[in-house]
Amino acid sequence: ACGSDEPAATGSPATTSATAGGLIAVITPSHDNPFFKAEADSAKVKAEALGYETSVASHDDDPNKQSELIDAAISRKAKAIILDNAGADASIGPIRKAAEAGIPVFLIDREINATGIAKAQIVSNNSQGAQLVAQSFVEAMKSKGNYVELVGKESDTNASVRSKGFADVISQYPDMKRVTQESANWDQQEAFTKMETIIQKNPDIQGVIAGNDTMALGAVAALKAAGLLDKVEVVGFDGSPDAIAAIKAGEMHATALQPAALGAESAVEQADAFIKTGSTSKEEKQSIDCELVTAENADEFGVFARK
Amino acid sequence: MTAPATTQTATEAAPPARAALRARRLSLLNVAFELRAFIALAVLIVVFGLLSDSFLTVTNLITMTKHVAINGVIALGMLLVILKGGIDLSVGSIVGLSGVVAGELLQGLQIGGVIAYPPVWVVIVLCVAVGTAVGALNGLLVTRFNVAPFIATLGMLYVARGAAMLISNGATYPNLGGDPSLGNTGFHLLGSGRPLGLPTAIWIMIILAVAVALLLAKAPFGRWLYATGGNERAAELSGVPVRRVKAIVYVISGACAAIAGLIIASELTSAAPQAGETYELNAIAAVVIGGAALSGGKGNVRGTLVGAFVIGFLADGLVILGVSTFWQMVIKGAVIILAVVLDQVQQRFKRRGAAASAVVASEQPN
Amino acid sequence: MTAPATTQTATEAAPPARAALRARRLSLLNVAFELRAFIALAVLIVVFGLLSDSFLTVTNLITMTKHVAINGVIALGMLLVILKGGIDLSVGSIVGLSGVVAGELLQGLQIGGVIAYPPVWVVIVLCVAVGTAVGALNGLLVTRFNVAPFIATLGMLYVARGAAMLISNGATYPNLGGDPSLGNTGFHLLGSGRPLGLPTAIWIMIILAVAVALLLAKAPFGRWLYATGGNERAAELSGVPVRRVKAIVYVISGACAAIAGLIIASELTSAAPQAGETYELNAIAAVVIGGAALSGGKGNVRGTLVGAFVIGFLADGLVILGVSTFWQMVIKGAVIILAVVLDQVQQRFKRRGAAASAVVASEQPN
Amino acid sequence: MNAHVLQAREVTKVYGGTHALKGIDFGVAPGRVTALFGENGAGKSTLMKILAGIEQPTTGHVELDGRPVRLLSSRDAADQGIAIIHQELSLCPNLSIQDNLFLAREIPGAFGAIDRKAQRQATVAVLNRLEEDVDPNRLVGELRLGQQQLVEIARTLLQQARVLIMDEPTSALTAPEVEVLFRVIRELTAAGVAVVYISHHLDEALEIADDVVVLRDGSLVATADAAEVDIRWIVAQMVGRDQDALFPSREPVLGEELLTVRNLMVADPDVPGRLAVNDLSLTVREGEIVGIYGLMGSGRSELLETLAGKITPVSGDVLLTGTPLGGVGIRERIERGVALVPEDRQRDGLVQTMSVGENISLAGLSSIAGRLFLSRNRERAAVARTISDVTVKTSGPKAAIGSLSGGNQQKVVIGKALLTGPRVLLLDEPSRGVDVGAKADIFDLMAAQARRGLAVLFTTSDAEEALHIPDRLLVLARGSLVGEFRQGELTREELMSVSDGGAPTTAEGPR
Ligand SMILES: Nc1ncnc2c1ncn2[C@@H]1O[C@H](COP(=O)(O)OP(=O)(O)OP(=O)(O)O)[C@@H](O)[C@H]1O
Ligand SMILES: Nc1ncnc2c1ncn2[C@@H]1O[C@H](COP(=O)(O)OP(=O)(O)OP(=O)(O)O)[C@@H](O)[C@H]1O
Ligand SMILES: O[C@@H]1[C@H](O)[C@H](O)CO[C@H]1O
Ligand SMILES: [Mg+2]
Ligand SMILES: [Mg+2]
Repeated sequence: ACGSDEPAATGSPATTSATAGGLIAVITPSHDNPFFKAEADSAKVKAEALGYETSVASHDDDPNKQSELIDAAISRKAKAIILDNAGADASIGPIRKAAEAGIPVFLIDREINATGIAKAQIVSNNSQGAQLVAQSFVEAMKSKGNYVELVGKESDTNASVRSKGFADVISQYPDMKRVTQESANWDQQEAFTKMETIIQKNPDIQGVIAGNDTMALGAVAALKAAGLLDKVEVVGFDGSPDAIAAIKAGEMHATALQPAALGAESAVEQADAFIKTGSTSKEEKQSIDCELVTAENADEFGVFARK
Repeated sequence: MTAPATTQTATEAAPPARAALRARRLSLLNVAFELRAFIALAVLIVVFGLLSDSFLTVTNLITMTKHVAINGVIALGMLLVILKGGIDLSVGSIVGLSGVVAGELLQGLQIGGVIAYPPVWVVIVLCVAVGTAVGALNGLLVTRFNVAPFIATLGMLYVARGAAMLISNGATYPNLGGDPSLGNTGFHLLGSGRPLGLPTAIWIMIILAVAVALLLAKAPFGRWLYATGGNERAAELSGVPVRRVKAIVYVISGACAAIAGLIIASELTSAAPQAGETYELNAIAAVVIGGAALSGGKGNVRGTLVGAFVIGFLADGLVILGVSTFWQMVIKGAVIILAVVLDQVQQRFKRRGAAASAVVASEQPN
Repeated sequence: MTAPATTQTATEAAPPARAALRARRLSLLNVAFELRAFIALAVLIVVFGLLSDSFLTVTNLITMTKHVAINGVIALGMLLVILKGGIDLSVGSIVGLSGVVAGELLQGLQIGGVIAYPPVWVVIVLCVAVGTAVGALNGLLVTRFNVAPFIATLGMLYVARGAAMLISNGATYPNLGGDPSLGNTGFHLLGSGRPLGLPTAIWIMIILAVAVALLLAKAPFGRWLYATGGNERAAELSGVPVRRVKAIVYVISGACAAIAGLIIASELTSAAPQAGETYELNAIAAVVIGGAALSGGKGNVRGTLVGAFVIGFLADGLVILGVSTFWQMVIKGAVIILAVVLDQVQQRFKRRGAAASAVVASEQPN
Repeated sequence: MNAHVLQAREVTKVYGGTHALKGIDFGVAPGRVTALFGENGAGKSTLMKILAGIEQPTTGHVELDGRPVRLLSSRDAADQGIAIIHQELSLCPNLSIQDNLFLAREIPGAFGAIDRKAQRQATVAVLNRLEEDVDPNRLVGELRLGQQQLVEIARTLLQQARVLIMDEPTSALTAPEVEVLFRVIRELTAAGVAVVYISHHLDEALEIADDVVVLRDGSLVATADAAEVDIRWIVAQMVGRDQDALFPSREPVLGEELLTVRNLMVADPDVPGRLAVNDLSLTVREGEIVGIYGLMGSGRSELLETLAGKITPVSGDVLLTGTPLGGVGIRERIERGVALVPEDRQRDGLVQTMSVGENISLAGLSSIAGRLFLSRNRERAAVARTISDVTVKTSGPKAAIGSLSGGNQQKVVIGKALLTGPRVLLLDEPSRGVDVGAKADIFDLMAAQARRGLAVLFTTSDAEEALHIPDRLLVLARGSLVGEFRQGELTREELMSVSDGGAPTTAEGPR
């Protein structure tokens, strides 16, 4: 899904095309999660198509680094900032700072705990997506059995929203038993190691539900190594190409695809509209529904979007 | 310093021999290298200034300096530890811990049945006290229990970070703005206030830098510290309270890190327990680029600040130029190494220069 | 070692005086402390075993040992560097870089117009070569340019990580399983193969441990290394090729880290450029808990492995018990510090014991 | 003798298993110089450290003005008016002269800052008193060894102590500098200060002494009035037997020329702009023992380290049996048969973290190794043979090196060199820090090796040794050869004047 031969999203200097539209800064978490890479790539392509210069950077989930990147965007008099933020609370201050400097900020993927500061918060309907996945998970497990939940980073509201969405559905089935809940910080290696240890204590599990696909894939690797994958249903969230491949291979049961590309493109379009007209003509909070991906429909999806 | 002097006498005494010329040229080179950190900074400023219009604006310079301030404040504490021949890996965790403590206090303290809201100055004092306490623990481990500084502060890196996570339960404290009705507003000023037009963070760095510079240059403590780092046994035999000196530097380092943590929390008006991860490396790099030796006894405030500026301006400048974060990392690593390699090369030149002038001198009739 | 001997003679010669008793008790204590890392491990195993049924099962022990293997392999390389009195901060980045290189190669190499798919063994060799190359660069900086190991490898920490990011463009390589039609399958076996019932990773650790142990105990190189770490000047004057020894340990350390990177990538059949962040700290902690001195010349393979087991079992055991990640951090930090404090306390006892027995000896009629 | 200001009572000191002091009573009287004599390791420094608060006695106590005091640190002692010049220099090389002089005794000025002006004046004054004209702001690390020693002396003078302990204050001083020091000491005693003076230059110590005290093996064996004793008596007390056996006579059988040095120039590694060895040429033959005598800092160590390949000379040639060794490293020189026993065994000779056996075999590993691995058996045999050859007293090859006495440690270093099978044996001050018995062993060893056909080149700071041990003596001053004598050609007095003499032949920087 990647390689140095592709047009380098972050690897190339911003001044790829000296264009009159001005600068749009795209700031996301680290690209080791293909989800963020897809966001950044889509935003960049869209912005350049609309005649903007772009700069793509990653804050690695460090709020202070995010703040410095926003400062740099202010210094460069960016026209707009497209941001997948580093924390629902920790990002409010820096976003306000940009707003005060007259730079509109368009949030994607993750919300912040404040309104009226960002011009838009375009977020997947995490609750809806979580319920979709959970429903499919319950069906695959025939409404009974032991399962493990892997939760994302505490500082990201998506983690708790999804966890709640899972619980809302699963709690209706009394025979579904959550044996343990561990945080793996959205991280594949951490999910792998933790999963390996968890199955030592709980070998008798039939399902793993993970807050995102990288963690789900970590769990798959661990289960595979332990020879348990046949008996365990794994579901994730994001709809990353790797997860879809795993679904096709029968290693994962389902995931909820977040239309990351769509969200990012939409954010750029709204930024463009705002720059030109002073308004996005949309609500600040916008949610995009997720789509359930299973073996049946897996072929219909590409990189965080329907084909 | 003897080398240039010798060269002079030699060249005065007789028509310059080839070797003498070489020696003189080398001593000129020395001067250039002596200023390597400054030169690196100057080069950075010129290059970035030429490549980007937005780099050399007053507001950008102020913004970048504000970014530098956080690392600068930590590096000032680190400088003292390094002068002593130690190292403090726990500063990054203290940054996080201090912010979290501020967050917890501003949220209100449950005492008995009521919730008390300490005023901001109390919060600040308590946060610095927490940093001081962690530093004191480091100092205790190093001086009383003879634990190598690397290990003591590595352990504390985990303990303090874990403590920050436990206090906040892993979550970020939002809205540190306070509430006028509770009388605890004003915390954000540390980050976004601008007395006399300069951000508070910069003032804090300036004040701390002056304080540390005075401490080092004027106060007996400064002599004791250099002595301890230069030759601990000799210092001890001279009556320097070596243990106290060693403990104090960790305490100051902890306090500086706590202040940096407060600045960050205030700028973001929120406090994340993860804040400050790997900041220890930046601080160490600043001190070393600024000419200090990890073996102790060598280094100063001026160099450390320049080092912090080099690292900060490099990072911000590369962002402004749109250089990818990945190249930024490579370049940062290369700059750290290069700065020290230059130092070594300079010293080699110096030695060679000296040898050359020695031969010259012996060639002169007495 | 003289102390116990003296005590014996003393107690043989005359009815044990009070001081003699004390001396003997102290020397018993020594033995206990000598084994502190083992004891720590034993305590961990007993405590976790009592608290959880699933801890002391064969499969769990194997799983945990597999987790230990990654840190263990890195720690073996780190041991050599630390024996020399150096430190290698770049290993975590080499882990990431090695995985990324594997990912890139397994994806196929664009050569001219065609894409070549090197077989897995070539991939492995090339990845280890990359780790070796980074290690060689570290060695070069330390030996030729006289850069302090901390700084050289700190710089390389950034450079290697940046390089990993640049190669992968920040992204993760998925599906390292290879393709039978391309003849490059089998990479996953490194992570999930189980020759003779034990995971490959454990075999790799065992083989490397035996190799390093042999190197240290039987080969001239081992002596040279201990000598260089114990007293570099004396080693040099004894004809030890000090520079070569110093360079080689970084090379080995780089290779070990690259192997660890391969194991991780193979286990996940995917390679992230961030893999291995902060692993250097775990490796250093393992070596130090295992009784090595950061000043060099002291340490061994057995201790290092026990140190790696302590850290790994601690982490996994706490997960099994369901202890929060935050407490895990605090406990880990505390264990690191405690292990070294125990060492110091032991040495103090030893000294006191020796003094006590000497006084006893002098009280005996000759 | 009740007039003692400072007195040790029944003091014992135990280090690990070593008894450094065994129940010593020792006092110093105001206005008098007490010279303390004793062999290396007799316990002189240990006793002084206890009087100066640096070490605490294992048993016994210290009295000041007749009252017991507990001196827990050098600061405590300093507060009580006790100052000490340490045997090993204890200065901070990264600080200036002024900062070193006032370290931990800074003169306070306004706002808690140091009063630099006052310190500077005092520094200039005390340096003038010692007739040393250097800039107070120069870094101590840039000073000549002798100047550093003067800084140490100056520091104690500034303390205006009632008791001044000088543990080998003159080891790096030139004769004129010693005279200045003696003048200052007399001024101090005239003002009522009690002085303890320790020096291995017995005549010098006797010259300044009022009282004489001799330690042997941790015990106080004699006290006397300086006017009533001579050097012979002192030596007899120190050694506990007559000294004649120390210098065996020998009949050298000389063979071909093994080592040749031509016009060697070596830069001083510590002091930029100075030559440590200046245009030096020499030869050593098979079976010959050549000695090099010179004052501290005359460049002997640099010469030997250059021969061993550690230092690269600026110019000149070193030849082994006519083959130039230029560009040949330490390792290969050892293989070709050049072995060095360095001057400072702690710093350059021994690896403290290794056992006795591992230290002995370290330089000769290549002869012990098989194709891949060391042969344990061969190593054990070689080590055992060496231990008995050089008569190391140890509990076994596994013993920790730190458990050996200084003399035995020195024998380990010599054994290490011999195990490499050398043809040329270089020994830098092999008798330094070694007691009389071990000294005799070492000289016997050198003679035995020479009889086997080795070329032996050694350095010494001891005039008696210089006059008696070598077949041929070279005298070095400031890096240049100032004299060459066959055994018996020279008296002690002549030797002194030769080694002091000669104008400086190198530029030593601005002074
Ligand atoms: N810190 C120490 N640890 C162990 N042993 C010690 C220590 N200091 C001194 N010794 C031992 O104590 C004994 C007395 O040493 P001391 O330094 O007092 O001798 P000295 O008379 O000053 O000799 P020198 O003439 O060489 O200076 C020696 O055997 C020495 O090895
Ligand atoms: N600690 C030091 N600081 C400055 N210079 C030093 C120091 N030690 C030695 N030197 C310099 O090294 C030069 C040569 O010293 P070297 O040790 O070779 O002399 P040496 O004749 O072997 O004397 P010794 O071995 O008795 O000290 C001296 O001129 C001196 O200036
Ligand atoms: O929504 C995103 C994705 O799920 C990602 O996998 C982790 O971070 C979340 O914020
Ligand atoms: Mg002594
Ligand atoms: Mg010498």
